[in-house]
Amino acid sequence: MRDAENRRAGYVYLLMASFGTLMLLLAFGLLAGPDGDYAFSAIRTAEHVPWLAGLVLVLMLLGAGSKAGLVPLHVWLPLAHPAAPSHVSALMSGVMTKVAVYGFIRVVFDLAGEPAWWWAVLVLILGAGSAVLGVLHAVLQRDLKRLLAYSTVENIGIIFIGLGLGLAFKTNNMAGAAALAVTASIFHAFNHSLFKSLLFFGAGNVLTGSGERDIEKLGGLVHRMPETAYLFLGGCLAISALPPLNGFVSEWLILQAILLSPDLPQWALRFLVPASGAMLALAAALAAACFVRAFGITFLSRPRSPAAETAHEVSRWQIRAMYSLLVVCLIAGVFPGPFLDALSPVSQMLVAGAMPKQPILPHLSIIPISESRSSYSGFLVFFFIMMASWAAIRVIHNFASRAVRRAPPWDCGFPDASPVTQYTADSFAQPIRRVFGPIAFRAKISQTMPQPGDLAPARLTLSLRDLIWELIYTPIESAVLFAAERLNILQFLTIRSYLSLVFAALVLLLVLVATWA
Amino acid sequence: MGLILAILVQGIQMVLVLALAPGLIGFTRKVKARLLRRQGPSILQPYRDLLRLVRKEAVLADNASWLFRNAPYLIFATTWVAAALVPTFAAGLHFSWAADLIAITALLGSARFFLALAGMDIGTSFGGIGSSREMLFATLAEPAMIMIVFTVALVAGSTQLSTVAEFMVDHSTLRVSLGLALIGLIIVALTENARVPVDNPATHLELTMVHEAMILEYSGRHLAVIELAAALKLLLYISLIACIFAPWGMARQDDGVLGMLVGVVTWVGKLAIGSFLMVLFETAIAKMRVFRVPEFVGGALMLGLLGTLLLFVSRSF
Amino acid sequence: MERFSLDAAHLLAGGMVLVSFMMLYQNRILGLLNVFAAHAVVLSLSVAWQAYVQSAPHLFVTAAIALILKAIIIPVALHHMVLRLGVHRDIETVGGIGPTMLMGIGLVALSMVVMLPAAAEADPIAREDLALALSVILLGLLIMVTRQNAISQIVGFMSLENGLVLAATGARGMPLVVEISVAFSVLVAFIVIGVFLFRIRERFDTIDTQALDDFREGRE
Amino acid sequence: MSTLRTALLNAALTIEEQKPWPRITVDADTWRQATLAIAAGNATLSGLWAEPGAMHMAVLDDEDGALMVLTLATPDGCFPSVGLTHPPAQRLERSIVDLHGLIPEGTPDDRRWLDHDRWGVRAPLGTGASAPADGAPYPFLKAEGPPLHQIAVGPVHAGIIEPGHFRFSANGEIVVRLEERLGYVHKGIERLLTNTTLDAAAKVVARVSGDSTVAYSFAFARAAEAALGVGVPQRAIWLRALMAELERLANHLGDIGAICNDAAFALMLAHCGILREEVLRACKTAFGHRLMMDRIIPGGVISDLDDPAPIKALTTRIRQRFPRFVELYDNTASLQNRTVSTGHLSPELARRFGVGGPIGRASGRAFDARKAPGYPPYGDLDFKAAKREDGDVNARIWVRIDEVYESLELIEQIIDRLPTGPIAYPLAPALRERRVPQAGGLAHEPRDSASEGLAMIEGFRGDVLVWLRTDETGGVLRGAVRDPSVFQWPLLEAAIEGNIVADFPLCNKSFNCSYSGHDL
Repeated sequence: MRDAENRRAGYVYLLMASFGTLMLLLAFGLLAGPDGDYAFSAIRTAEHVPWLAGLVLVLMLLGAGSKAGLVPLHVWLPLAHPAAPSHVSALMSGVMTKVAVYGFIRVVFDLAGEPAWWWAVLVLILGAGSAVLGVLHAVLQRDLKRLLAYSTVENIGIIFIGLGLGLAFKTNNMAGAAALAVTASIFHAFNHSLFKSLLFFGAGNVLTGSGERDIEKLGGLVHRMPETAYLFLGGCLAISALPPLNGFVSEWLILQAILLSPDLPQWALRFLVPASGAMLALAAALAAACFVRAFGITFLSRPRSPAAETAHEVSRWQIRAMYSLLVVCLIAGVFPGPFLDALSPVSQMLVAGAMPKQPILPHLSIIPISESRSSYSGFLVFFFIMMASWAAIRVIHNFASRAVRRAPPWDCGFPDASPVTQYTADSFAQPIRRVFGPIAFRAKISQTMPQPGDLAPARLTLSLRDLIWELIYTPIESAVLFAAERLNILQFLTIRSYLSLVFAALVLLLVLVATWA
Repeated sequence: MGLILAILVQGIQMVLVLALAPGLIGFTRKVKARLLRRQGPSILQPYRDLLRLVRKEAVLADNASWLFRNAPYLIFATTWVAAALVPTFAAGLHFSWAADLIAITALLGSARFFLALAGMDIGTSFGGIGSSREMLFATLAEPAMIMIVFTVALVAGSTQLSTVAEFMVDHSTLRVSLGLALIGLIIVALTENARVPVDNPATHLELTMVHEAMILEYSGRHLAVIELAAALKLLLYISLIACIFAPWGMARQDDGVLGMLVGVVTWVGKLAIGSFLMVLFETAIAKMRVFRVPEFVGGALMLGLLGTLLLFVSRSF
Repeated sequence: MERFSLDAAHLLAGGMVLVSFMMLYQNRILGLLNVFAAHAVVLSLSVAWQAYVQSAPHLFVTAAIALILKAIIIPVALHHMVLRLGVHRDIETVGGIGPTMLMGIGLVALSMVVMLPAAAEADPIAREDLALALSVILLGLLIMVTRQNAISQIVGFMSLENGLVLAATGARGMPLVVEISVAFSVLVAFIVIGVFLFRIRERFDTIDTQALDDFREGRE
Repeated sequence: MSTLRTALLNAALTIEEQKPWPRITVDADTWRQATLAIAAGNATLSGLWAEPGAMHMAVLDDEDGALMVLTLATPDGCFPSVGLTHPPAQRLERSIVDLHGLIPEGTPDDRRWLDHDRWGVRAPLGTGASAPADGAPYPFLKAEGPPLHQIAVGPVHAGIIEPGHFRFSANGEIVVRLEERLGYVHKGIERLLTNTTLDAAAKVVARVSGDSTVAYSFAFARAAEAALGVGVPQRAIWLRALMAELERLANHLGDIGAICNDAAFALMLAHCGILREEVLRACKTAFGHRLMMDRIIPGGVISDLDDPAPIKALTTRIRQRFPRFVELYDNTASLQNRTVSTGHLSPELARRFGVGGPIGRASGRAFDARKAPGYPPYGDLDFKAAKREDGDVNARIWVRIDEVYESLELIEQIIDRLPTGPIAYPLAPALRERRVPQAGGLAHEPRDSASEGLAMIEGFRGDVLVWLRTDETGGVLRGAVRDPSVFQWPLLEAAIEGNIVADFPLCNKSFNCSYSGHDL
């Protein structure tokens, strides 16, 4: 069963990877132009025809987008990432997708010349779509690692929203704003690599400790794997963009960049940018719901299967590796200033601008544009939360009762210990499925409820359809099948016919080369 | 000297919001009771309830984890910090630069995150119901809030509440977008505080609860801390609406004691008016069906988006 | 003062757009009627404000007509009619409310894009008012399109007409005569449709309950 | 007389003396045929109870509302299951298994019902063998589909209501199945009605379900009067109807407010609560007890209405104020949004379960015990039973609203036409002399054998059924009561279909079934 799944994952991955590589090769081919010099410096200085540069952008979106997991080219990612061992998954989701992002930034910001404003439109739409669709899929997943993979799609979407903003500002010569957007985007890429790795390690621990990655069969792991639970919770907080962790800082910076966009002259961007801001906020809120569900079902409540009941904590070294990631997440969230400063040469190179130098004082705040507009001090927020909870605990414990009594849960006077009386992951996601599902998945349910006195089991059937798969990939698949069937005839030709085919192809190519020059 | 004074004023604000929050709840209950032709409990009753709860022993379910025990304090702390960062009687307090309106929203998001997890810790269905509904509503309420923040920030040129409040006092303007944002913010506030069309703070019906369902297994001091956090949240939202849309009478950082006192009095007055209007609205409306709420909150999101769009558009002329 | 009068006019016009959205959101006829009354109240306020700002006393008459006819008489009459027909217990939107509201947002954005550049030379008080009025008109059309119930369609039509009045008053100098005739034409239309309604009563009686089921909760 | 009743009478082994409707003993085949006829919808099951060695089944003729009781001897402790073909009988049969140990042959559901394994005995009215009191887990019915969770609600609820357990199988908010588990307030009514005095039995029956105490006392009094063959003075008959309508008025007012309150519309509860309180105070003034408990006794009533002015003032006040609240209900769009189309109960199910009261009348079943079978003085009164077809929460509220108006109408008619005279005939001497007092004079009718009586009264929830067997001294040998809730509870499980978890309290409150009356 799992083998078949893995085979399919490998097949889809192979196809998408070769498709992406093809697109990237074509993009570089176009960039290199007729001179054929592939050195970055040569490409950078070359004059690019606008439509050709546009074509490069489209090819890069297809190529790098498919490697990074941009909707609708993401289909391989939730299949392939969970299939790998967890530390490899961490590498794939956390780091490899960022290589694609790097490639995209390098080509589109650096090499492809002056961007046109419609580039930003394209990137923003794809980014916002990926962010929302990715997290909507993530909310519905039962497989912990696939959930994380879909969440990668979401975060790639957020990164591309930032990049789209950067392009929009760059094309209108708003260097400061462009610097803010690009810095935020890259910072988010960095943050994502941290907490996504942390979460994949956590998922790996769960898999090692219980042998189960279907969250419907987990539960109560907080008692058996306390340290993993602690670390996974940290990752969940970071990825849900909650202060004082790092995920919040980068998303906050992107929102600040969006606030600068009324100055953009293009109408389409003026409408699109706030809309993508709304999408970003929606994705962040859905991510919080997704990770409440992921953590709550996996680690809290009572065990839903024997596997979860007998789970055990993993070795100390695995835990220590995760601690280091969590600490970096916290540092990047509490003291983001130095990180942003470190990124200023990058933004200088990409968009010829930089964010203001982040001051150490007052309060270690970060300031995207100017202090009067907005500022955020991760340190102060962290410090205040710690002080306030410490004060609350001190006051309560000194002046109030410290007595604790353990008792069965209240639960309306009918504490039924069986695991079915707690929420399932599917149940938790049902309201979200119900509200967003009709648009995103064409969710349909049908129900048979026996009449009173009829002891037959009641039945609920649910059908979800992946619209992207159905609308894009299924037609391609059938077209390919159709073509393959036709081409099948070629297998049974004579040698002479083969030779003539090859010859014809050769002549066609030569003609093409001749016209190109 | 100036720094110490600034920190002192900030400290007064923190203590003041904490001290007034239960009174605000008591006031809303009293008003509601009077509107329903009942006498109602004393305004001081929430204080007595809190005192009673902290004195009691806490009963913990057998399988409660460390998260269940610690979550109340984290919920309280994040809510308190958020409430302390909203300008109440004075704008431009020393630490108000620590977080802007987006960060305050996110801080409340952290509190919600822990509350939802705490609801799931024991593993009863009611906790799950509450958490799942709360997160559903939040998926629309948070973006709605962000769009409202956008609208306000585009008018005032800042996401810092102090700057916004000062801008609103100096350039009191009637703007269509601000009107839309106000309605949107009221919807968000009703949702976030589990008030009537969305949730019913006075209900005893477990199956319809949202906020109460999550805290059904809490007792004693833990419950007291969570109740206090809920009261703080209500105070925060009314103060927020007052600070953005009716900032008059608010003291400035360099005002003297008298100015501060005037600020406090007007702030308390605003709280009373705000909560009275809220209760009046609550009395006239029934609770919505659960799946009508996303449309209601989605309406707030659209109002925020519309406000932002109007501003983006009108900038061009 | 100039700035304030401009702002107040915009706020009132924007208020009408807001109330139009509230109409889109309603799924009960009685609720819709109440919101329509509010729509007319905002309209009459807006017209009265224009009358004050433009020092055009005849507009006060228009405001009064809007208030008495559209905010009081028509809603009350429709209210009675609805109760007599007994159709007020039906839920009655065609599409989902979410998509309809999204469509509404799109229409407002569209009217902004169309009107603001087109009326760039017009005086500022008229310019944005025109854009908002067009929004109200489009939203009224949307209400008419998305409702199946005849009464809701009437309300949609009248809210559309409110948008026309808003546009006319903002544009300075629509003669009173025209408005009175507009108001009376609406009244006539209202009477005609009222008669028509009683005739199609049978149609309401045969509304398929299956159609209601689709809006019940718990269905996906 | 319908063909079914004629056929049954022809097939009867013996016809027993039971007033006012006959009781026939039948063999197993006739019993089965009757069951099939009920399942086919030719008649309605109205009650099912047991005594040592026999089963009784009350059948209601849909045509004229006449009742008939079928008795089947059960020498070997078995009887052909009624629930096998007619599901409404299942819970009654399960109660009989738990209490008497009689086995329904072929029953589809053999789980215990009243017996929660806490008594320490099995079949306390039968063998009474000892059993462990360990509260064994109860196997709930299954639901299949994507990962479902169960919500265990009750038996202890946060509100001030009676105990009952509800088990939802749900996928998020979608209810896939609802199952009730009741029996938490089992009181042993059947044993309490065995070999006791008439007074004690009257007290017990009046307390079966406290909010319908008038209806129960009324039904008990009529059953006892039928069994003993005693008459009632005219004034008492009219006073009984007055009390019954006051009780209906108070409860419906309370229900209308409470249903709205479950949609968090507390304003309605506040208004209706005040009206209900005024009704109760008027009852206290008029009859000396807020709920009029134990005011009706076999032979008459015990408290006379000295001054009708407070009741008249009450109806005037309610007539003034109630329409405003109805308008408030009808005009509040947010409230209508909650009640309309919620908790739909199909007329077909309502008919099959023979459900009475506002629930049946809101789903198109016009049955009203005051009309048919009917009992005095309602034949002389002018009223019409409310009826709606929608079957949703809104329809149930409207039926109650209509019945409030009807009750006001009835109360006014009764007050206007209240005859004068004694309010009760003393029972004991009549029995001793074996003479039956009649309204017109004394009829001498010697009685020397134990006799039975059956009565059906329309309470505010629906038809209450009481059956009694007395000895010649007026002592109660056996008794059985059946609350309207018995047939209403199972339908709540069906009404939830297509609704979400959060709408259940509203559905439940609109049914407002009695736990106490059901658990007996």
